[in-house]
Amino acid sequence: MENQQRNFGTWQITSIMISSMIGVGILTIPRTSTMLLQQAGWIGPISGALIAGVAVTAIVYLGNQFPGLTFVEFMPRIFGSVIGTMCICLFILYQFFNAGITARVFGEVVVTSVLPDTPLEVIIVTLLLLVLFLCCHEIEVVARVNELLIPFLLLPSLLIPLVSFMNADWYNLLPFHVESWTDVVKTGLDTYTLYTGYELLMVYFAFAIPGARLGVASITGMSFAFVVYMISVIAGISVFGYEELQRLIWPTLELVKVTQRTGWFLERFESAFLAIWVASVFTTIGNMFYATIFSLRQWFRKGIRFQRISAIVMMVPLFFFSLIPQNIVELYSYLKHLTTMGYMVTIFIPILLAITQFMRNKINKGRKENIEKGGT
Amino acid sequence: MSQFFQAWQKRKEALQSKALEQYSVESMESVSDVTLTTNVEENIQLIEAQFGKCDDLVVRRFQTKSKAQAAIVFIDGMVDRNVISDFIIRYMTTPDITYHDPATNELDLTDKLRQIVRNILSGCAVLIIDGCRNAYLNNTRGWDRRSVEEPQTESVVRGPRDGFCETLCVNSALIRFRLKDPNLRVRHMVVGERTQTDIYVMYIDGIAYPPIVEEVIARIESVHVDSVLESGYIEQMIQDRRWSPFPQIQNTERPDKVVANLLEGKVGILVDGTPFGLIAPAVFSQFYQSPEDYYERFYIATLIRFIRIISISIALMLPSLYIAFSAFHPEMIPSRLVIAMAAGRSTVPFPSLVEALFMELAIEILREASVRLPGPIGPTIGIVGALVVGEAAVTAGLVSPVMVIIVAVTTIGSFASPSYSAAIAIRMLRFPVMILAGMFGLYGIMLFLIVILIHLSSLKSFGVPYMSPLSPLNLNGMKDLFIRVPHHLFKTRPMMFHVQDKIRIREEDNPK
Amino acid sequence: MNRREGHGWHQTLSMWQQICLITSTLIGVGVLTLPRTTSSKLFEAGWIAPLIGSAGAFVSLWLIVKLSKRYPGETFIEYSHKVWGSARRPWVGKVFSLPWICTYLVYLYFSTAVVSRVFGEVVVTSVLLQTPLEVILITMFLLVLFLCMHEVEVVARVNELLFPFIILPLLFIAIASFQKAEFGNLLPINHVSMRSTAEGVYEGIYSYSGFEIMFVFFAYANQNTNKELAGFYSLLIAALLYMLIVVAGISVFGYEELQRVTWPTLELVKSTQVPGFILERLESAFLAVWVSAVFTTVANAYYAVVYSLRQLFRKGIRFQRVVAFVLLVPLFFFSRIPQNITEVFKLASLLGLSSLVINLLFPVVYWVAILIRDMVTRREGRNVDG
Amino acid sequence: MSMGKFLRYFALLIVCTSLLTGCWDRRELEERASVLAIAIDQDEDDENLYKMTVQIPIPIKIAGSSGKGGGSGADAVKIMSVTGRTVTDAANNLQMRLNQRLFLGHTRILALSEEIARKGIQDIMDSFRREPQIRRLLWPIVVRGKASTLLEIKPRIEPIPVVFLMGLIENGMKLGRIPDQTLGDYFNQTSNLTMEPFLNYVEASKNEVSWKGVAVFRGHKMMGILDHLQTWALIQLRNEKPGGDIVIALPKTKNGYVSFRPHFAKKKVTIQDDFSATFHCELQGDIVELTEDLHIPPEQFVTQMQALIKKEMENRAKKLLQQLQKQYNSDILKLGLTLRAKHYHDYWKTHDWKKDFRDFPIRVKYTIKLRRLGMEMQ
Repeated sequence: MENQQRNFGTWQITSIMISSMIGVGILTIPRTSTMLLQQAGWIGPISGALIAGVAVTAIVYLGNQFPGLTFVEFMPRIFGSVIGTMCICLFILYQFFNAGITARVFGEVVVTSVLPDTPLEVIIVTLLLLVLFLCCHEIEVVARVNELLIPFLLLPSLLIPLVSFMNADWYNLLPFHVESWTDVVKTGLDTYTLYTGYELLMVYFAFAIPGARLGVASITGMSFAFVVYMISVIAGISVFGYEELQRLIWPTLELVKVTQRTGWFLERFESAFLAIWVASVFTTIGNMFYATIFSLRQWFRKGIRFQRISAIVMMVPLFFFSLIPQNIVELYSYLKHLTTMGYMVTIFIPILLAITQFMRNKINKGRKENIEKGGT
Repeated sequence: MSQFFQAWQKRKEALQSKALEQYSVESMESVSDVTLTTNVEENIQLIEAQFGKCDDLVVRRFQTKSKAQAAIVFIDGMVDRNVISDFIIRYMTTPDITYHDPATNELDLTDKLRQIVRNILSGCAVLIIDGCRNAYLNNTRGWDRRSVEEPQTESVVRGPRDGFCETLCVNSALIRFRLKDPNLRVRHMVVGERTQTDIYVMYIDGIAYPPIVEEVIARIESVHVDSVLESGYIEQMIQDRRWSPFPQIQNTERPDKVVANLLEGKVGILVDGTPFGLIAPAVFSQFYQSPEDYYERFYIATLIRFIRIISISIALMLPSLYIAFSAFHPEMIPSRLVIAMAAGRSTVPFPSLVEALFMELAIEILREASVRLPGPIGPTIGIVGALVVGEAAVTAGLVSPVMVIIVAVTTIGSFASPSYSAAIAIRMLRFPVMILAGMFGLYGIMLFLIVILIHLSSLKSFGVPYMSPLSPLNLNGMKDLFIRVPHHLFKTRPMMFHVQDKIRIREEDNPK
Repeated sequence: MNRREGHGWHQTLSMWQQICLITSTLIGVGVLTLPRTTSSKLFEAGWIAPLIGSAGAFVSLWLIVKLSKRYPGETFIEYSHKVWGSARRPWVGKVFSLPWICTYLVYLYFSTAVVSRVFGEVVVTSVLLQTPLEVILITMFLLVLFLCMHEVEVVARVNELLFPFIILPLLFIAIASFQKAEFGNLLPINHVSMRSTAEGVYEGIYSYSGFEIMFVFFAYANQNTNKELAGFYSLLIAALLYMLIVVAGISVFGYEELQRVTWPTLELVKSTQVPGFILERLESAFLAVWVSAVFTTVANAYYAVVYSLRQLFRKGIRFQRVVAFVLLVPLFFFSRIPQNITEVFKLASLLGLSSLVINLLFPVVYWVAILIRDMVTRREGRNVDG
Repeated sequence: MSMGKFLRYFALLIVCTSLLTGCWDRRELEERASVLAIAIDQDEDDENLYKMTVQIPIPIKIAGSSGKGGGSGADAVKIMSVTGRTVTDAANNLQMRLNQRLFLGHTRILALSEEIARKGIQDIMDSFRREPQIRRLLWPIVVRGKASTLLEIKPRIEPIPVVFLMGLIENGMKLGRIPDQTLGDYFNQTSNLTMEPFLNYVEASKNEVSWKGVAVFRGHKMMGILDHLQTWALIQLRNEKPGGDIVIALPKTKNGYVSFRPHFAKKKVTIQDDFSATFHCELQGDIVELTEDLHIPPEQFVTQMQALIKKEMENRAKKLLQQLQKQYNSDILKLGLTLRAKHYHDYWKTHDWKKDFRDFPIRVKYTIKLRRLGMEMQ
């Protein structure tokens, strides 16, 4: 295997994290977080962030413990080869399905709102071809692409809610009280899916420059995503009110629609927003699929050619998988199943890994101390 | 009919060549082939007799260190006076200098009068010393020459900025400067009985195909004409088909282009007194290829080539297509457009053929006029003329608005060809196509295209088919025909010129 | 005037040039009617005809190639008297070869007349309605005359250059018309008898003749090229193109409608519209481009005639030019003999029959003659030895 | 080699051609009276005469031409009517009234009155078959009442009525609501032994024209019409075009409706061994309207709606088949083509499709794939 250089800077790690997290989820988050919590829906992102935070901490810990190793490499070391292999399989499958679903959701958005007569397949295929093109390159290219696309991602996602505050009715956010805390937890578990994508760091941390501050990078990344989600939810609630939000299929897109300013050249920005949003969706899918392919490559210890061929080969099932849900309702039920699988992959496994590793360290240290003691 | 034509032509040519022979005999005979005597004054008289009463012939008499009578003869303005006074006269007169010969960089001795006269005419100073039978021929050439400037007709955005000037030795130096190859051969020839014009035939030994080189030299040798004022004389005398509208020898102002072509196995011809060099053999691709294609990256170069090809086709065919569509096949134009076009044409009193001819003629006149007009006014008049005439013609109902667009696009299209003389051929052929389109519509256009195609495929330039590498098909040459492949793929030279050393990039020299 | 050609060698025909020559001679006016003629007897399965026809043509072409390989660098005219004559009495060969050569030349001569007449009819009935037929014929002949002024290598190069103009429009039509295709029209394929298959192939035979010019042109083929392969490729290209056109015609129109249209391929152009293209109704453009295909067919055949005459009389290029000019006058009148379109088509199918005779009979008879000669000489040789 | 060859023979070419005084077919744009549309009616007075009406644009009146402005768009076209025994006869009579030569290369619409269509139009179509100027892509249309009314509309959106009409049909075609029935298709379908033709059917009022469905033919004779709902079912089953929105009353509600917009249609025809045909048609589309909230979970909503639409479409198809088979006995579904293609020996040879189509058992099965619900969550 070629020697991968470890050259991801802190900011590159941050941008990979941000762009993997912010994807199609932002289009629905005002609705999902207000479903149970109603006007206090903005608590959703907070509780989601808390849940995700635990897992991120675990991943950062692992990253520090195994510098220069991806999870494909360190998993067997912790769990042993049998369970490790199972976990790797699970991880790869999850990323794979997630990429397919994300592509499909984006296709749905485009077809519903902007290009109603274009076949869905065409949109998905073009998006996947873009991803394929990315997958033909080395991993450092992924980092650079993410870094360059960050402004395309942050600007609209911050600008749109902020501009729409003009139409905000702040009373929609009141009264400030929480009905039941179980709802908070439930919403947290729902909104936490918006933060998924951080698990990719288990792959990408391995390429951080020695001495890069992983903790800082992940905290920055988390907080960026958190701020974006928070603002979107607040904007959604304050502009529409939570009752109306329940009826909107893509609330954030609707936010764009109500944002109209006189004196601008253009009106109705949703097409432009979606066009720019391609960048964000592309990075999300691209990172996921790249992680899938790259993990495979590492697993089989092959070179870049293997990666290219397998990217092409995997693209085909991915495309058909993304077409499986018959309609939008089914799509959301699939998404829900995937989330369940996500708990396993993105929370359970990292935490378990970290704990095991921690324990091992403890034991090792203890043993070492014992040996030292024994020596004296 | 054809018999008659041929007989007529033959007689005409015979007459011409006889006249030419006479000329050459006269000018050769006029300088009597005598040798010099040992007497200075006699010799001076001999020389002066050759020139007749010629006021720019300077004869400076002086005494050498050894007290011998001497004279120096030269033509005013063609020599470097400093060289004569400092290095000939001072060297010969100052007793301190022990050196006996003039200190010029090129020195020759002769007693042949004819040679002396020829050398005087080409800027030498001839030193005659009493008692010496031989005269010194000193190279003191040094007239005012134009400095090397940017070429006017073939400017590029990226690429060297120097172009040929009127002086042969400078031009050949410009080539040598780029091509430091000892195998570069330069053959000197003199053509023109009266002008005695120097010509360099250049080729790279070991690349150029010897029969082609020999053919070029043989053809130049067979040129008997009294004067060669520009390389166009040579070009038209030695090309394969003198009646063809297509240039079969390429001309250029750019030394880099000459060098590139020499490296492809072609032969360069430089003529004294003109900044235009010739390249033979030439093929059709000269119409749209520019040296810049090789300097820019190949995507851009290829794209630009396609644009040039399109613009050449536009320049050739657009007006005739307009005529064909509007007068013969209006069903081909979309219905909505045809109504608008009919509306535009409803006031025009002429058929579209006349309309097109009229506008094309107007544009040609404008173009010719703007070339003649003094520098800064030229373009202005061109633009004003085009705008005002076009607008006025439409308003007056003389031409339809579509026609104005067509003429404008055609004119611009004809300028996109990097070779001026090739573009002229296209401009010229446009008119017969228009006439045929006016007779038969698209059928007529196709008839004429086939005629041109037959003619093109019958053309050969020094044995190389004009349409190669397209016909005969040569896949190796296709790399540089429409697309320009990246340089690293030009592993061999184009085969159609029968190059000797085929390899351009040696694999073993380029470790990966 | 007497300028040397430079280091001019006469270039021999490359393989690609041979392919271009054969293919562009094959593809001519026949294509315009091919979907109708082939489907008249074969109905839905009309597209089989070009395949079978070309396979038959290949057998004949293969024999021609073998002939030319036996007498390398010699044309039909040159080797004929060697085939028929004996070494002792050369006049025998000359006399006996004359009928064969004459038949061949007369056939080619008339085929040029008919092809140009058919093309004239197409142009006059569909695009240039007011223009007299004579004008179309004359312009076409003048073009041919102009080509006949040149040497053989120019003919090859012209064919090479015009090749894309012949292939591309056909491909374009076939592909563009598939958007209107109803593939159900192509089925069923298995309900015609062998007899009607043969008839169907015969109906379109006119479209696969033309390669007989290679009796002459193979003499100039580069000796290092594989002539059989050139013949195979060119017939393959032609067969595939024909098949494509027939398939397009049948699938767009259905065989019933095909029987009713005079120029089905032209109607194909008419019934397709290229979305997003500036121009509509491309049939005039198609016919204009098609001039080149017809031109190559007519010119190659006529050139073969003129060139053969030049060889027969052992004269130079000047003779060829004069003959080309002189022969055009009767050609013009011959092409005007058919009084109406039905007669033209009748004549065309007659020509198809004679092409069948020429293409199959000539090579076979020649080979039989050669084999007999060989046997005789071998026996004589043995006798001498004995 | 002779030098002057090129010039000499080129000169010869030019001289000869110009001596032959060329330009027979040269006729400038403004010298052609471009007929944009032709309407053919029965003459009111004489049963045996046809009345032909043509629409010719007046270029100088077209707005935007040479910047002069078109004035009122109302008289941008000239409409002329003539009578004649045949179409060519009428065209002859028309030529006598025109200063320029008639040019049919731009004829886009051929309007036929219903009266004529019912009598049979074989004689009319013959001249259109022979004339090379006529495009195969022009649209023949059957008009309710007088065909000339179609040319006399004043749509105001476009200065030239035919351009408006073309836009109407083209747009309908693109949306997949109006079948693209060109003259060439009509020719093919009349020649073809397995199918029957149909043409678009419109109704023109004073200023407007509206598409009403298609006129079904048997041979060259019009048998009757299909309304727009049936036509949409027809083009779903025949052309795989989606047709228009489907509005269905919601069961168990007072006045609730649901609207379904098909985006893509796919069909497959299978012939069973007992010689009955089944059309499988798959429609993909979105819910675009739901006037009354059903208060059921989305999954259930989707399945319910799919079943509802399926039932509705199958009903419509059944009605369509009923009409085509029993009433008109005209196979415009291209079913005969499939039969001939796939069952030539065992069915086609032994049956006379023109008669047997009436009783051929045909079933239609729809599959509805509801994809999206619009910007609303439900």
